[in-house]
Amino acid sequence: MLKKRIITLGLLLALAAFAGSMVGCKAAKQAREKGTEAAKNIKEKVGGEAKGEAIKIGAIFSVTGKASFLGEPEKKTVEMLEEQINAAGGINGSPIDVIVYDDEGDEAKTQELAKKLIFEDEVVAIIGPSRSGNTMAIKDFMGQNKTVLISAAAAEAIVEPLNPWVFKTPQKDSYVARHLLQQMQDAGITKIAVLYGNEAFGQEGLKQIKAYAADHGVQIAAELAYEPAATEGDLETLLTKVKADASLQAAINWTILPAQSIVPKKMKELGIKIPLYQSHGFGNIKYVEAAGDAANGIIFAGGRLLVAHNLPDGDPQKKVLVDYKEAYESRFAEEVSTFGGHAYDALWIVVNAIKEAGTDKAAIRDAIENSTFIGTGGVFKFTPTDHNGLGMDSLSLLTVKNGSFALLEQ
Amino acid sequence: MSLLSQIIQFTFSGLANGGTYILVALGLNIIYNATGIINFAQGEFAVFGSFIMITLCMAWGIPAPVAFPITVLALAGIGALFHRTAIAPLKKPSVITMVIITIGGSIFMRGVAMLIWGKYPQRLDPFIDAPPIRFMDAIIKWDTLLVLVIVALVVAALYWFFEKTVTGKAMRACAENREAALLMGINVDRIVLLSFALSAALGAVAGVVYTPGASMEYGRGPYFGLRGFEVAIIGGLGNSVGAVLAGILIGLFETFSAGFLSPTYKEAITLALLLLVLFVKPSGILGKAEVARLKDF
Amino acid sequence: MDRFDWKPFAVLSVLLGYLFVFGKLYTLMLLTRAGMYCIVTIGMCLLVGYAGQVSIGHAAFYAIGGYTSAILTIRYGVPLWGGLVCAVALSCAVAFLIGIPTLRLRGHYLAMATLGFGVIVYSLIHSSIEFTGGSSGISGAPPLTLFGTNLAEDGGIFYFLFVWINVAVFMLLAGNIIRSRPGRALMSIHGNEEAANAAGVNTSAFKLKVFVLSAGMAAYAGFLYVHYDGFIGANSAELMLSVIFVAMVAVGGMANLWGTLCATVLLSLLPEFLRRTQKVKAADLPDFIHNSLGLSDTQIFKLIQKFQELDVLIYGLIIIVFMIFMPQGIFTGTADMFRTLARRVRAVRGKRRVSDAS
Amino acid sequence: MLKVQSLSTNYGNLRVLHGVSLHVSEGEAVALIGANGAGKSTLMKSITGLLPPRKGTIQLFDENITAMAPARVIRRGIALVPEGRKLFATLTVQDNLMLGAYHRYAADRAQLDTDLERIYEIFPRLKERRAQLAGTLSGGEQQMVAVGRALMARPRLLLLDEPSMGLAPTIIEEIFAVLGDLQKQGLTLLLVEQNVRLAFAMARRAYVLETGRVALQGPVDELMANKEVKRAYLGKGYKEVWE
Repeated sequence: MLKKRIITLGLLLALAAFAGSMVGCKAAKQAREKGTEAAKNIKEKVGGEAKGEAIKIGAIFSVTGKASFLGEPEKKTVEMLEEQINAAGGINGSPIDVIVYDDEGDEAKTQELAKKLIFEDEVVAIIGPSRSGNTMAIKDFMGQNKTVLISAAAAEAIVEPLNPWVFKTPQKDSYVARHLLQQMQDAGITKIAVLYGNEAFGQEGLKQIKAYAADHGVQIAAELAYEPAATEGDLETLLTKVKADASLQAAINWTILPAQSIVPKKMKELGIKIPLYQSHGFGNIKYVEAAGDAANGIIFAGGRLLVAHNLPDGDPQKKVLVDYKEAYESRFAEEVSTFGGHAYDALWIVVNAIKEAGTDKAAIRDAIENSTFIGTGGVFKFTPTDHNGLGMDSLSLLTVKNGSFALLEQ
Repeated sequence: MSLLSQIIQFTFSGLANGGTYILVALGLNIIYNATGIINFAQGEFAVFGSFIMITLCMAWGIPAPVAFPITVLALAGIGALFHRTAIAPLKKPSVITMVIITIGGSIFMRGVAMLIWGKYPQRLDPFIDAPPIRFMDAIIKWDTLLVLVIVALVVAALYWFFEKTVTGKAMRACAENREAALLMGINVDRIVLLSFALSAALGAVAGVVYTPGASMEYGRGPYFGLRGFEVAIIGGLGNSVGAVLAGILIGLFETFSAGFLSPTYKEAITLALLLLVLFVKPSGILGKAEVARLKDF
Repeated sequence: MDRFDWKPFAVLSVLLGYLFVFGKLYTLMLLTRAGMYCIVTIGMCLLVGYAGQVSIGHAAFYAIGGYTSAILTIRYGVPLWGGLVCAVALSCAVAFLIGIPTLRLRGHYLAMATLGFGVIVYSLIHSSIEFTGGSSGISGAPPLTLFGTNLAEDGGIFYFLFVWINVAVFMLLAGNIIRSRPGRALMSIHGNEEAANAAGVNTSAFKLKVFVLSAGMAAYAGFLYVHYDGFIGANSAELMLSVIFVAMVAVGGMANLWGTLCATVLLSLLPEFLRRTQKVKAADLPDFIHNSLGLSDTQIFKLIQKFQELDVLIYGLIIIVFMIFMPQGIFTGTADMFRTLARRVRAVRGKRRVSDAS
Repeated sequence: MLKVQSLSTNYGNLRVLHGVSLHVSEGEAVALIGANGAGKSTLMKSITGLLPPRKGTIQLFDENITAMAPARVIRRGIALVPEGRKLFATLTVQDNLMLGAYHRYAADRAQLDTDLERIYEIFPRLKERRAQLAGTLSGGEQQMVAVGRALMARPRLLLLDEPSMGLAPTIIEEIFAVLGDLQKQGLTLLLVEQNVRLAFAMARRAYVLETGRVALQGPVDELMANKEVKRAYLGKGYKEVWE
């Protein structure tokens, strides 16, 4: 009897606790809102002049995990920029504090980190993530919580359909696809094989190539996917299929995986003579090094950062590109990659917007939507309907000559 | 390129992959035979082997024939260390505990590999730098042939070890019945240590034969591990001859299904084969029914 | 063991109430995710801890639940509760079909089979681009609404409450299952299958039931997940997540529901704790470090970078350390540790007394 | 030969043996009887080093072998036929027997084949089954392998833990006949048996173990006459069955 009564009492207590907490919550929430309002008031009164109070900007990159070759240069770039900006007096006198988190390439982690940045660190805007999949995981969330996100990932889906709060700095996949297809058309190539990594980047790339191939009179004879963990043998198998079809005139390999280096090597080994095109994912000299001789002659479309010194002096981007490249390379003793450039652009766009509009989130968003910026990825011209702001001309056709990047001579 | 030369090409790719899988599976078998443990960190041994070889050959410029034994010895040491630090301290491990702890070990080793060798893939020059053999339209690398020879030698050596030497038999006895093995005067602890060292050394061989002309990155371990499990189980856990057959089978099945069916669903198809074997004949393709009954499935 | 123990529930309620009122929003968000994992691991605890059946593939059921509901609600306009029913039903059906042959296996073979199943599901989700969105996942799932309130709004404080009430309900349910006659049979499976069979208990039917139940719970958690942030990606089916689920049960002490609950919360918060160590920057270091080490800024930066990547390593280490030093789980383990400590202190004191006397 | 003095052993946190003392002289056959859980098997494990004792000493001749590792104990000439036989089920009969001589394999290799032949002479049935997997044998044959395996160690003292358990009477007879012969040839035996009739038929002296303590000891004839022993271990219908 006593036992039963105790149980009932316990359950009742639990219920009461829940009910009480419900009520308490509302009160707490109100208090919280009041608190933030008060803080806001103080901020407004003091204005941007409050020296010493850092402006917090969040950053999420895949510093470790499968996509770490994206996140690592991004993180380094951002930390380098932070120091540079603060050394030059910050934004209107306030230093910036860039809080960089590592999502390890994992979507669930990205979600947690976005929450942490918005609710715990109370940042004014977020740059990153490095990967398209991770960006998609927080796209809706950023809109719901009305905070600007400037992604460093390439997929078209990030800005189409448009989310008013989400921007991206890398050139659109479709531009890359169209550049490559145009070059093929010029070279008289009509039948190709598409190899792609079976991850977000490769899957999106395939989509774009398929969408524009017909416009350029190119027929896709084979779609060949490989897993992120693909071995040499797996790729050899795929390329054997390429080799088996004598009517193929070229192959596109679209991925950010190490396969970018293995595919050219295997093609050389197997004696496949058709030209190889790769995506903008190839914009890291380490892939060229890993591919050795076989990398020479690969055609790909990419930002001009990789060939900064070879640009004509009249090029509007040249100064930005050379400065960034030299600063990065002297500091980290490694060659610059386009990925770091995407983060460079993202951070500067946010910083410029804050300079202009202050730290109000909506004001930052509006400022970005009406800004132009000469960055590493090209000349950005944002509008309320174009959240990428780059045109086809932001990309150049590049190739590899004697183990280093060069502009493709048409 | 004719169908026949495609088949030849696929066969050699498949055999080269299969050779690596066999070595990983044999490593798994050795530890299983000595302790009844499935080592989920086996794939990491291959990764470590490969990276150490790369460092020795590429960074320090040591010739491959010298670097190879050094790598194998180094991994034997790492295997022994792994046993001493992660496995030996356990007093009465259950299967679940062992599964989890070796998984923990593999995560740990992955972290260490990332810390030491970084995140970018690294490459190793081919062992035999000669023009490949052209046979019909197929290209056969000398390294592929070398892999096959090494695998054959290793398998023969292991067969001899477990069937003909008393140490090999003692190792099997330890897995069967630890207490009885102790009563025979077998130093079970030392035998188990030996099995981990041997197994890690085999993992090193797997990693080394996989890498030339290819590349290695720190996250490859689970891939090796998974393929190793498939081969070990399809061949019958603990059965070396079975592992060899299953390795060849899986290697070929994998390339042919990628080549002629769908490369996208290759992973799913190969694993479905594993499940089928587990459900229908858990003792493996070569497992004798009577042996199966004596083991705990 | 046999009687209903209300005390932990009371502690839980008070704790939740306190957090709900005074907890920081971000903490609540983290705990919401942890609560979802708890729902998975409670089911896993019944399966692994009490029925003694290892599964390294439960993330698959979690993902099946999430994807089913996401696809149905987004593409076909199915109402939320319809998504829920289909998600759980599909997951249970898959578990039933896969469970019949799988649960005949034991030990490592069972581990392998479930692992294989998990990787197959991952690879299917990952490669069926048209159907599941491939690597980009599916976004835009409608948020969970209850009595006309959007639970995910305002950072999701009500979602936190809802998830944790669910956790409490599942704890009650699991507790009842353990105390019931079938539950005692369940434990006998872990102990001695032959004996249980001899006593007229149909062990394989029980194992299957528990397997299906745990799969259903995982699917339910997946459902809660997808309607929280509106997104699900292939990573939710990844091997690593399955491994983490098993690790949570193991760290909790296998057959210990409350231990599992604690371990789940701790392990899901672990990356967060590790992240706190990440904010070190080269410039923050005092000058004497620069001087005494004789390193350039760049070199120091590189060094720090290395150490910030330690968290993978630490996660592995924690699992190993727990398994070695606290194989009985976090609860019993800590208690034992204190007991040993107390004994040692007493022994030392005793010795001192002896030496004092002499 | 073997002298055990006030031995206490724990099983986990549970104390199973409470100060057991016994001795075995060279060439003797001594029986150890007692109910289930009395600590007989624990005592065997303590002597062979599988379960190191907490207190007390074990002496073999003049050497202290307390808590010595099993591998060293067997080198000093003590072999155990464990309870439940504990064969290496997936190894062949011959491999099982050979492993019995593991500790002297390196030193004594030339001698091993002769020893093996001797075992096959003692148990001719094993010779027929030498290539068969040990786990596939019948219970009786397995017990023969277990005894043969222990003999391959060339022990001076053979410990037997429940050798008759679960075997058919004819097989028991066969095995005990062999043990009797061995004892006559000078092998010292310490025999744990539930089947007290068998044990008393073989041994000259016996110890009765009760809840971890030696309750009774003495020559077999004396114990046979003891009412307690009769009631507890020989059963009610003892007289009728035996005589």
